[in-house]
Amino acid sequence: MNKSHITKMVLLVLTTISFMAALYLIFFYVPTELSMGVVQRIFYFHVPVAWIALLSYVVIFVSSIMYLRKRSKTWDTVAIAAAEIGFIFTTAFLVTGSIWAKPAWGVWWTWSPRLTSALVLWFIYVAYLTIRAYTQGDDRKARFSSAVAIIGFIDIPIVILSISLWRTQHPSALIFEGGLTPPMLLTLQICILAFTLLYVLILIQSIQINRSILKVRDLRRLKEMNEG
Amino acid sequence: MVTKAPALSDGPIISVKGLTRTFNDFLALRGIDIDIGAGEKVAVLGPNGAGKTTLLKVLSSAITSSSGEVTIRSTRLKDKDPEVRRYIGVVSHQTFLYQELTAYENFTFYCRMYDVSDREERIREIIDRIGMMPRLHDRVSNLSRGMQQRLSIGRALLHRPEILLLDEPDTGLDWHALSSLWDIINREDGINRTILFTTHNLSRACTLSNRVVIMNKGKIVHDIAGSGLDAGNIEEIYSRLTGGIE
Amino acid sequence: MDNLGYLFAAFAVIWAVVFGYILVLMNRQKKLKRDIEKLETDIRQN
Amino acid sequence: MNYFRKVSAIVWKDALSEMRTREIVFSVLVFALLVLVIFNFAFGADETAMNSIAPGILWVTFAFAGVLSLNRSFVQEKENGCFEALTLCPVGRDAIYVGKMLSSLVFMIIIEIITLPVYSFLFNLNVLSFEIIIITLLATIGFAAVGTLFSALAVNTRVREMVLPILFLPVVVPLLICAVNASGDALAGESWGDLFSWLMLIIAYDVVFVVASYLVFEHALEE
Repeated sequence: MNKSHITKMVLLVLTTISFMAALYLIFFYVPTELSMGVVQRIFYFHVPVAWIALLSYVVIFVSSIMYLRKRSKTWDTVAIAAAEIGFIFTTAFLVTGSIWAKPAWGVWWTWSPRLTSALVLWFIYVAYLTIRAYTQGDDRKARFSSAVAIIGFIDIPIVILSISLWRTQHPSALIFEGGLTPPMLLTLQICILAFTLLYVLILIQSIQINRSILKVRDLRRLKEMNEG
Repeated sequence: MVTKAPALSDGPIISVKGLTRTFNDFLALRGIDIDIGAGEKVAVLGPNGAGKTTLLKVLSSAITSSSGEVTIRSTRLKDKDPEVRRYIGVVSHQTFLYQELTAYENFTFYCRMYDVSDREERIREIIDRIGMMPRLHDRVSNLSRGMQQRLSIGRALLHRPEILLLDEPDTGLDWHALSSLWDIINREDGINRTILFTTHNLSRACTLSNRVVIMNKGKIVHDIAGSGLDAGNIEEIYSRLTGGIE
Repeated sequence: MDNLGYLFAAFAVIWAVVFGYILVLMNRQKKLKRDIEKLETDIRQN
Repeated sequence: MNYFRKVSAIVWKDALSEMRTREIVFSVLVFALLVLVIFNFAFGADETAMNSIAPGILWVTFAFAGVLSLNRSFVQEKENGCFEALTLCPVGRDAIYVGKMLSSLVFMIIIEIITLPVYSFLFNLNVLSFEIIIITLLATIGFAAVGTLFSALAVNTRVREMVLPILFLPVVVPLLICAVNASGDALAGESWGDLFSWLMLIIAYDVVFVVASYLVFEHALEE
């Protein structure tokens, strides 16, 4: 048990350090963007949150395929953990996106390619959580969620492509707009590193919690059998 | 106390080694080992939850096994080869019939799914034998439970399976109807059919089969064939091993 | 709300979400640890 | 090849039970026509507004009509354990998927064949052009491909009518976007060149999701 405890400690330290570095870079190092002014600094947290939302779905996709092949419950616990985190980060992305849209475009919501794709991604997460909530029986619940996750994951690139084709008539680089000066790029990379480390830490913690939920259920069944 | 029944032909037509099956952490089958020779008529007894239906579902390849080896006609079910199902007929609690279609249409559909070449004659032959000729073109939803059970048994015989798995075939049928159907199931066009059926009725188990297997809590607790087969003896063993008859 | 206010609001949301979720995970874990201990003692007794 | 005989047997069975109950085509058709009429009430007064959102109305109608007919597709299999009976036939689950998908496709196309003329009658737009028919056909293949898999999942859940739209609609968003834009261009009399990019995306979507649903269906529905 202590091996995973150590890794968690190391991760915690690394995450804290990188977050402090990120905050320093955002508020002191990087120059203010000319057109949008200071509010543009939301960008340095906004993009990593989107990155985590997408990364989570990759994790769900991989663990779903592994579950359908191996049918072992551990892969399913990984998928549940990643789904929860991914859904929360996608929601955070939409909220901060609209907070950013207000000063930038004077309206709480615009159908910009990035925000629209994020909204569809949000609904794909809802689809995953819905099938998981409404299916009975562990094995069937895991199998059905894996199916929805795989189809949902394949849908994401096509969603992004068709939305960008629809909104801007040319498929532009959606997440990483061009024109980032070197300091801006450095800050962004550090922020993404910080969020990724945080993500791995939360994911490990959440997986362990899901495993112990299963353990509690087994112990409860064992108790019933002894009494029964 | 498990006495091995002699296998009738060369290898067993069904061989099960160390079969386990779990449903959401409930161990439905806890290590089943049994060999069934071609032509054997095996009755499977046991209280509810003993795993009878699960065993039948695994053998019919409706569900996969959690561990262990199941070989039917020397093909391993694990290889997921659909062809092995050609030799298996299944009668389950559910009738497997489409409510909105007529008996004739249901049988035509299943004949096409099982590639039955002489479809028309086969359907007429089976319908006539199960005594459903007058109701051939009635919708299944308009038929009584007993008639649907007859159709369900007829459906399982359409493709002349060598192995027949019946899950409590006596539900919805009175004794007379079941025994008349039993002759059909047995003597059907010259196939010495291997039959595995589950039932709660001990006397029927003895009269209809030449081997009785008793299951309890996911394991085979008794397997006796031939001479030992009389209702009294079985009843005594059954109540001793499974704690009483429901 | 001038621009700085929006900046603060956006960061506040992200931090709130992150720490909120960590808190949720922590008390889930506490509750589970309690359940496991209670169940293990029960099982050990009978 | 007996694979196609099995697939055609499933399609034949679905068609037969549909003719018998007229459950899917009739009820969904009434729904589609009602939606068109309601849109007409909502936007009928303003001619220009009507034309600009005409393709949107068409595809909202088709999307929801699609969901309704897909909701019914596995109901027959759910009664009397017929889905298990299908898996006991000497054929892979993939043939079951292809069979059910084709029958859903046929039902949806029948609904569209009737809805389109009524649409062009109500909205006096020439919707029966060759381009629109091609777009509709291609998009419906995508609907049927994803819809059949999701309806097989949804039919085994508790609140089946509610689960299917939540699963189905987000995944067909790209299809809807492309179809609406392509139909808009087609209605505006654009040449094939402009429709090309949208059609390519729809075709890519169809290919990707027929294959993906085909594979996932086999594994996800194996007990």
